Amino acid sequence: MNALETRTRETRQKGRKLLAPYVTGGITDDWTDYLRAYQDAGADLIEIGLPFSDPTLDGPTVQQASDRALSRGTTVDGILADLAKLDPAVPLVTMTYANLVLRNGADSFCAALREAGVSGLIVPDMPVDEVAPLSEAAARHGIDLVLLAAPSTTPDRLRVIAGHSRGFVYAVSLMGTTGEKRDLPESGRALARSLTELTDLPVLVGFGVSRPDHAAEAARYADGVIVGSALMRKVLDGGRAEDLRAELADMRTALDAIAD
Amino acid sequence: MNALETRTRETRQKGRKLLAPYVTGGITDDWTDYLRAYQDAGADLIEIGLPFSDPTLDGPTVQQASDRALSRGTTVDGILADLAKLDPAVPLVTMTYANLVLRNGADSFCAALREAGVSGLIVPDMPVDEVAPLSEAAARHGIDLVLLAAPSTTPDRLRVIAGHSRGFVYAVSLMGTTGEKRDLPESGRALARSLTELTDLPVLVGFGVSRPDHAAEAARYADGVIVGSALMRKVLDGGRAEDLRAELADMRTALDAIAD
Amino acid sequence: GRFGEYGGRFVPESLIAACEEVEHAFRDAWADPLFHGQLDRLLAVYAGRPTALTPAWRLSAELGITLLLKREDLAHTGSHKINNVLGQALLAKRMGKQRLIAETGAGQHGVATATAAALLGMSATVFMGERDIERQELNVFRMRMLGAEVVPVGSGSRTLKDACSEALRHWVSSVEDGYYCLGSVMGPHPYPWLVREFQRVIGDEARTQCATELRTATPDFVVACVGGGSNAAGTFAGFVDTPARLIGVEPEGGAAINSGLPGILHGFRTKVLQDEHGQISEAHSIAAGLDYPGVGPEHAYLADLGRAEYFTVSDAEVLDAVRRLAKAEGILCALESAHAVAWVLRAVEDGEIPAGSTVLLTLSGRGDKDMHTLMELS
Amino acid sequence: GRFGEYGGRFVPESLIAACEEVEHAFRDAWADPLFHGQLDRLLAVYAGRPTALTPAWRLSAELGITLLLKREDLAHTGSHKINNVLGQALLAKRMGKQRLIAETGAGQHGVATATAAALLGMSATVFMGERDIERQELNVFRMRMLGAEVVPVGSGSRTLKDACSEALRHWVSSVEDGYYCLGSVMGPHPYPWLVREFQRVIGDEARTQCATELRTATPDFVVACVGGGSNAAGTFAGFVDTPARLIGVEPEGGAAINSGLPGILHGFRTKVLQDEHGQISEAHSIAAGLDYPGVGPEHAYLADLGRAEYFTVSDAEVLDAVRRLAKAEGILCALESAHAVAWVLRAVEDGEIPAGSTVLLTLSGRGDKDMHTLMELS
Repeated sequence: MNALETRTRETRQKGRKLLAPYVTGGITDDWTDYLRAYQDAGADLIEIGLPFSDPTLDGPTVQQASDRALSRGTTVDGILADLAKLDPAVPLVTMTYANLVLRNGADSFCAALREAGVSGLIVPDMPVDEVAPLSEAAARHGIDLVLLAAPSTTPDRLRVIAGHSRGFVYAVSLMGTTGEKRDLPESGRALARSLTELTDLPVLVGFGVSRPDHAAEAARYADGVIVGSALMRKVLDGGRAEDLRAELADMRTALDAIAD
Repeated sequence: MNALETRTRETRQKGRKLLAPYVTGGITDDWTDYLRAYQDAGADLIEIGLPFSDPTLDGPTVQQASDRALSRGTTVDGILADLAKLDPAVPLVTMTYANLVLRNGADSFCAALREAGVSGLIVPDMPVDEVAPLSEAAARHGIDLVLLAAPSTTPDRLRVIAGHSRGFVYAVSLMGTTGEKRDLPESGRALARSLTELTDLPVLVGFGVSRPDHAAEAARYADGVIVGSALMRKVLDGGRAEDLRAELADMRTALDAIAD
Repeated sequence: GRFGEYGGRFVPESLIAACEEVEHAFRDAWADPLFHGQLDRLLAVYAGRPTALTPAWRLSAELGITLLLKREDLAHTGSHKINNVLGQALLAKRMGKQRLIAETGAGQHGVATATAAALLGMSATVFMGERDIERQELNVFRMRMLGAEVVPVGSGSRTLKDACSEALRHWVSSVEDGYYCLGSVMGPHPYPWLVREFQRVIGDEARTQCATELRTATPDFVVACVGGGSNAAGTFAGFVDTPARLIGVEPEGGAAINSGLPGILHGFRTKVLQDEHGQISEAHSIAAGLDYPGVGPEHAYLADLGRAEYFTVSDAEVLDAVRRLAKAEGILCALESAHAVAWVLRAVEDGEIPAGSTVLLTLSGRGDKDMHTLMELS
Repeated sequence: GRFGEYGGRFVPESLIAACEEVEHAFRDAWADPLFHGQLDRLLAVYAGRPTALTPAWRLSAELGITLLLKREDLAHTGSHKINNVLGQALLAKRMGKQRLIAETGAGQHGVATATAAALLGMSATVFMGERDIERQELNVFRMRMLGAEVVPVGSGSRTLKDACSEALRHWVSSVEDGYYCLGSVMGPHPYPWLVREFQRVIGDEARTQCATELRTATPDFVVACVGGGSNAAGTFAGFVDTPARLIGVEPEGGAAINSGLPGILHGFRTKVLQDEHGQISEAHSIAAGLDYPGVGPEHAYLADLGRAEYFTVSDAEVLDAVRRLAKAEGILCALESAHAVAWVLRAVEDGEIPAGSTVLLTLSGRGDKDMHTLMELS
């Protein structure tokens, strides 16, 4: 059991709901300030997007964030170098697309992650059927490869995904792309419950968790939430680290209220 | 034998070469002044174009003249009314296209010509094969229907054309449309000679007779010439009746020099 | 060449020999199996014949009839014009001519002529009114890409009828090496007959295709648009000996049969749009290919006989028909062809076509060329 | 679905079920004679198949080879795209889907999809980059005339690759009633296989036609342009078991096989144009339909195997090829198809194609859509 999964299981053990905020790496010069702010606000792990030119599973907000980061000259190496300078109190999980992972081979990619202090990896366009070589490389370097499950995933596949995922299982709450939503999608509930029955891995709900009450609602049937677009919208609109901290702190409060 | 043919035969008889200038009817308000000028310059007959919207055998000069006349509101009736007011010393021959001739029937068309004092008619898009009904109508009203022969006309057809033509035979000097030429086309010579062998009708050469020396040259192998575009070019360029008289007088002189 | 009182050869004497040369060459070629073999092969391997006969499934269901579309829009260059030019170009070649002369309005016949010339290694001179050149610059460019010379015609109304006149004038001066490749069932004899014969492949194919597609073997109605009328003439030729009602559809603003008077234009006697003085009027329709003040003489004759019937539709009906056919069948037809569709739509509505009828409709061409016109109107 | 190391199904988990649904439906349909019957009838009576095989007589004589052109330009909508969309639309209908989702670059696949949707009474949503919408407004208008919804894509480079991404995103959120009608031999399994099967009609027909046209029965060379590569895949499929050399021709500025590196884009592993960091590059070619940074996985595989060879030609060679084909054969082909022509012209010159060779070349589409581009360049 690697750093990420150790932390997610321990946190659940304590009766605390997991809060996993997202930031696109390299979105600003001092983007790692957002990481510190997330940590201060009570994040249990932080998801860092490695921007890709063609993010097919992301909605407009994260697309825009990726484009902005890339147009600033952001590279994977640069982001990892920034991360390596930190000494975060929470596990870091990178999220990116398959082409960037395989560009120089899965093994060297995972080695670089490890080097930078990253302990988890999410690759949304690499479903469980295609994941074997990457899984092995990740395991070799102590990286937990988190797999995603969707409302359309069949029970048989859910079992396989739950069996192969490490760190936690990412329950995609809806049939769609990332992005803020007015209401928390209902389709996440059944998915999270099915997963909980199949595995003792923590299950985190993502996609469309946009407000504290969404987080609270999702936390009733899952072990935690991933919050991406709602935060990145603020970043794109010029929000400073302090603003993001406050935003996330509200989520933390809502989650803690549930756990009580 | 009608007025036109009587005159053409008599003129030839006298050893005089026939000079037949052309004017587009209705080209100006006082277009009949050109007729008087032609007469004064020594024309033996005058050809008057009844303008048609689609003059397929005419080159740019006569097309332009037709368009200008039509855009002034010129009609066949108007032209004939103008002619009826004259008392010309030479035969008048109208030239127009089949659609105008047949619009109200060949008979009424020929009757109207006669009424206006016209004695000849040329319809270039009505070849001998199609001409029978018009021939009869023309004969009925004392109009000489002049037929055209071309360099491409076969000997058999030449015989038929010569046999059916009245007034004179119109020898088209070239394969082409009406219009000024730098040199008199050579193809007219053989045609005129063939016609002369086939008929005792006067043979007039037209198309491309643009200058006094052309006229003189054509008159060496034919009984006379028809001059159209060269005159109409001057009219379009604003030439007054007096200018046209002078122009034509030079032709007359050249012709008379030959006849001497 | 003569259809009742219509047709004939009203050309300057200078062109008589040339017309006779074409007539003799065509009679000779049309009786020669080798010529048919050459032409049939070109039509098949080059032009894409036979063209499909498409049941208009959804429109048929909506209208309560069986509507079959003869798809000339699928022929090479995008319309039935190719049938005629391939025939004439082969004929010209057989006559030893090196150059094709043609008139064009919207540019379809010009493009087809340029195409046939390129294919057979001949040169092409295409006359086109200056106004049409402005309106159809794309087709002008296509002709030039194909190696043809496009000659602007600045006389008269600077449209198709003037281009016809200019082509005739040019032919007079170049009968030696030039062959006049006329675009429709018009002009002096033998053209109306010759072009119909080259276009009868439409009707002959459709006849055979209907025999397999329809229980009744032949349709109750055979419908085609009529400008000069070559696609209609070719279609009708396949069905003239059946009980089918033959329907030609003219544009309201260019309806020579419905609004014209007998007259003579461009070498033949027919019904012509003209004023009280006998001056030729311009035709006005949304379909440039139908903007001709005359009509093929055989159509005038068939109308007098009553063997074919001619109706008119308005520009508005035509636009509606284009849109309905596009949405119902996925076919963007030419504005010309849409005249036939428009009539069917109206005739079903007013009972002229009874429910359950079978209708063959020739789609003479595709609509790509008309997209700019349609865009401007929408 | 997997071609050596290429292909696969690299899509979000949310799309796995949808891909599997398509795969199962296709396996079922493709084994069903009734489905083949439906499709074959549509291809014949609607799309105009078989398309002609035209001997390029004059060009062959000039080049000293026998050049045969497979005329996809004569198919309905003007290119081979119709073969694929009719197959997929019938499949979608069989699956109970009411709506087709598609991406388009130059607009050809979009128009074909809109056409199939209209024909079968379905709706169509077509994603198109904002830059392409500006460049191809005529095709946008055609799609709308056919009743399709065209959705502008403003992200990324606002061209085809972004339209592909957006179509995938949209499909995720509409798998219930939406069917993703992919335009080339790309995308997640089963698409590369399924599209090739729907396009193999090109190769199968050509194989039969070559057998009657050539003494050698099969050609020495089989040539087609490659962007995504569907017309090439369909053509090659008919000749893969013959000794013919299979040649794919890429644009110099969009040569995924010649200049790309293995990578994953839009759901499959293939050769992709990308920078040193793995970010996808834009392709740049005069032919909008070849402006895609990836290539069908089977082509990447055939290239690795050496069973097919892939060459590049420059924009200048392509323009020259368009003009030469137009003037020699009277065929205005699409800029895409002209890539194949350009390679043949060069390969004869440099001896790659020996004198006396027989060459089959697929003309994937007609050039009407490119006239504006050509006009601006001349």
